[in-house]
Amino acid sequence: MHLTNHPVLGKDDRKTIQFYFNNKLLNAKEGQTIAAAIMANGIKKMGVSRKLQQSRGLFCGVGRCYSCFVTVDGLEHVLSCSTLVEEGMEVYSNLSDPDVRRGENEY
Amino acid sequence: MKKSYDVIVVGSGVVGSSITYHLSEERNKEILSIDKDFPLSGTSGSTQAWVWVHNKTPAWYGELNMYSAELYSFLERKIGDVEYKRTGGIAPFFSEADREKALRLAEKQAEVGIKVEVLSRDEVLEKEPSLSRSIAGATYSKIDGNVNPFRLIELYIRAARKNGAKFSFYNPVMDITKENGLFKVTTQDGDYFSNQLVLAGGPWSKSLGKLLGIDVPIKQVRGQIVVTEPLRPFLSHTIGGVRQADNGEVLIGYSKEEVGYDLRSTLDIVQDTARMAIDFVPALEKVNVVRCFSGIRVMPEDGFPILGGIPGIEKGYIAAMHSGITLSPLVGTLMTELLSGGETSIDLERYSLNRFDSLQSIG
Amino acid sequence: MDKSTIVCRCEEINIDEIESAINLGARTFNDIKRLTRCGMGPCQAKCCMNLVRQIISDKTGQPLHEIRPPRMRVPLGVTRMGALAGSQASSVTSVFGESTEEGETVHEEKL
Amino acid sequence: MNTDLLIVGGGPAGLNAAYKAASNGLKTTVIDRWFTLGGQLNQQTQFYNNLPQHFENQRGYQLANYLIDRLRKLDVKILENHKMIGAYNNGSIGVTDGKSTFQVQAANVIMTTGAMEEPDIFPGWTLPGVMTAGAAQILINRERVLPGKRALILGSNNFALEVARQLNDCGVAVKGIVESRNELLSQNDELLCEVDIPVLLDSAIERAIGKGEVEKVYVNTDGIESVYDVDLICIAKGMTPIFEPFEIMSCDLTYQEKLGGWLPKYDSRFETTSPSVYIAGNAAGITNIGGILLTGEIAAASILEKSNAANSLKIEEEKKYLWGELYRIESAENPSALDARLDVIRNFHHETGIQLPVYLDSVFGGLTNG
Repeated sequence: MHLTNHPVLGKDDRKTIQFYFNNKLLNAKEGQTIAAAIMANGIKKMGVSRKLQQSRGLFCGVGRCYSCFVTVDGLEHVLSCSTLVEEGMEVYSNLSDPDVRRGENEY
Repeated sequence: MKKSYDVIVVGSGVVGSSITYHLSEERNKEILSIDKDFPLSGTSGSTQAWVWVHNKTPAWYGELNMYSAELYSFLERKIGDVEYKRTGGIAPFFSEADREKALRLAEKQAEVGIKVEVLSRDEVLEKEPSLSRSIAGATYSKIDGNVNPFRLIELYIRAARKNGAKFSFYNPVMDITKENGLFKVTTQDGDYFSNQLVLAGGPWSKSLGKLLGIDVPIKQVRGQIVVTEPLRPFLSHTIGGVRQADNGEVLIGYSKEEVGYDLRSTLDIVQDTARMAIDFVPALEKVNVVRCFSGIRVMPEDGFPILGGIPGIEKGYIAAMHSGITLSPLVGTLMTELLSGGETSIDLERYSLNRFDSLQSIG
Repeated sequence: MDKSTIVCRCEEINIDEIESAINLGARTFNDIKRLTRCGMGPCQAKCCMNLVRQIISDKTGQPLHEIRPPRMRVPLGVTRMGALAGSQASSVTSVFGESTEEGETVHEEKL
Repeated sequence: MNTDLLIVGGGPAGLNAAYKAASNGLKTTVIDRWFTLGGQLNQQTQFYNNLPQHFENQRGYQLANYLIDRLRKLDVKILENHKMIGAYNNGSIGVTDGKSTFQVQAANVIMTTGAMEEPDIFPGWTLPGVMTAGAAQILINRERVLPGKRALILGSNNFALEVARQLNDCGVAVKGIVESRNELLSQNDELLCEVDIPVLLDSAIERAIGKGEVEKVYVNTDGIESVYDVDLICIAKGMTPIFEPFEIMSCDLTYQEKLGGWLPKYDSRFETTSPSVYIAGNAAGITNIGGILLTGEIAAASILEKSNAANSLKIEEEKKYLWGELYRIESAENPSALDARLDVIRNFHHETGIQLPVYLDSVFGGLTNG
């Protein structure tokens, strides 16, 4: 949910823009990150993990944990917490990691 | 832990653990392998792990590699699945001038039975469609492949342990002397004694040699490798400089630097490697690089393995080489034959430490 | 805690797998990393570094100040290959070419 | 690219250092990996009432704006969206803007890489809806997005309580602060006055479950299990210095639990073991905002001193003042961290045999006597 009236910062007067998440048109505020814009629409899951196919979303918020990968305008594995959302951007969940990993050691 | 052994193998990397395993197969010797760290913490754990034969020259050296590669499937039946895959090897070239060299290579290797084909651009692209259209051609051989070095060393050690061999890790060797005809190996954890001794210290062979008063003419050569995020399987061959691992990661590396035991990755090399990656496989431009690592490769001064008895030191042996992953099955076998007093299946004279003019006692 | 609890988010390595590596003889983060892939994913151990150090300490009794973090790798943070490469051309014309000069030994395998 | 001084990290430590250096004539470049300067200060809405004397007390984000505006008036090269990714053979730093990578050659570098939050784990901690307290704070105060409706906070340090209070004030129902010990870690419990935020001592999160995101959390309090219907868990276990860029620059590390764990060694000028590589802010040990600002300024002053860019007597006077302020603020707010910091510095000087400056006698003496 967008926090339109912040107790300290007051009203949010940023411009509203629109982007697509999994083909659905959503609202965002200019200057928001992709992760924040997705979460403002009540969605927490950004993708699934590679090996166990478990749900993943924003965790550290500062681009260090790499849990919030999404696909942006065709480019895979973009960090949604550290990339700004843009008008008309096409964002997809990170669901298509190759399932080639074994539980075993490799490099 | 027991103090006295028939054989002590110093070093538990791919060479040391293979020798320990092959010695243990006969179950007639008590064997101890000592490592200053944990296996895979050095050279054997920082490799692209090719089992690579086809353009190793001269032909007699290619032949050594070929025999060893041939042993892999046999080895897997004994120690288990080391994820050895004979993917075939492709070494691309970018100019027509190189085609002449390629044809000469194929001719030479044929003399010892290594089949090398010289492919046209279209033939290469048919085998490996992701390669750049700007290549001119490639040499190709079915014999090349790769292995999972982590599984390989783990299984050498497991199998050796099962046969009764002992291992001591995180235990640096500080001194080696001879007392009453026995080797006394002084380690951080105390003294161990043995009748026979094998130095398999990889990049540390020089300093181990010094303990025995001999010069081991090897250099330490750093290779930096760039690793991508896991990608869908799209490269099916082992390509000169580039390969895709089982888990989807692509490993790219070509660099060689003599900088001592310095494991840093430098952007000079990393960037150049990234450029090479894109030159070879243009689709790699858009993928994420997750990490780079450096390995210190062992490079005998003339490039060829040092294998056999240590001149002047009775019952002392050495095995130090580049390409330890490819050569380990054969080297383990040959060293076992040698230590057991038998004749070796391949004459090791050519690989003796004796061949270096510079060899001199520094003791 | 439940031993199946994930420690390394990237490679999805759990407590049990890390403890097994310690049982095999591993004592440092780097050794656990090689045995399990823990810390080898995109975050490069930034999240699990101290969790794993704590497990090593609990399991072996080594004090935390003696357990070093894993070796940190370049690039610091996931980077596109194209961004690393920039627009310059590679200095490598052909791996093949350098390896078959007459008389020169070939060291193709990156051991 | 060439510069006298490269500052890696445009948070409060870096911004304050850059101002000090550039206002004394050093050609200064600031790089920051984010698209805005200010670092983690941008989402701090709490009021700071104990800043160094030469700053006006204000809220965190206001201070960030002040530091940024002040710096933009000077001739400083500012590169947002630029990330240090490694180093070259010649020691210069590699920086990428996401499109290409280039070298920055600098006579001196101050790395203010800050700190990262430590995770605390429990089954289900990887589910969406479980995040660091810092991430939740970014969402409400920077992004203006509510991360959930009902929350649990895991941990009870100062930051945990700040974020719990800020979430509450933004309309999130904070159902509990879960602490494994039998008392709150923070002394600042007035933050919980006048609000309905239960404190669950002797408690641990047993597991979190949910389909695609957190829906239910099982909390064990002294052997008794309770279920919470929450959709947000904020982990506030503490912070640890970000040291990996220093490791790339071949700086030696040391361990100080009270400063957050492993961190680079540094001396009284905040120079690391790698010559001309300086450190400041939370990277030099987890501290408060006063410590972050002051260490940045001391590092910059030390570089001015070394480069003869300013009158040395004047610089010494300034450093005396800055150290006095650092001592005043840290000894009041976090004496054990100050103690550990002085240990790091003392050890470094002991190792190199270089005497501590005389003007620090009172600081180091003050500690031994106190």
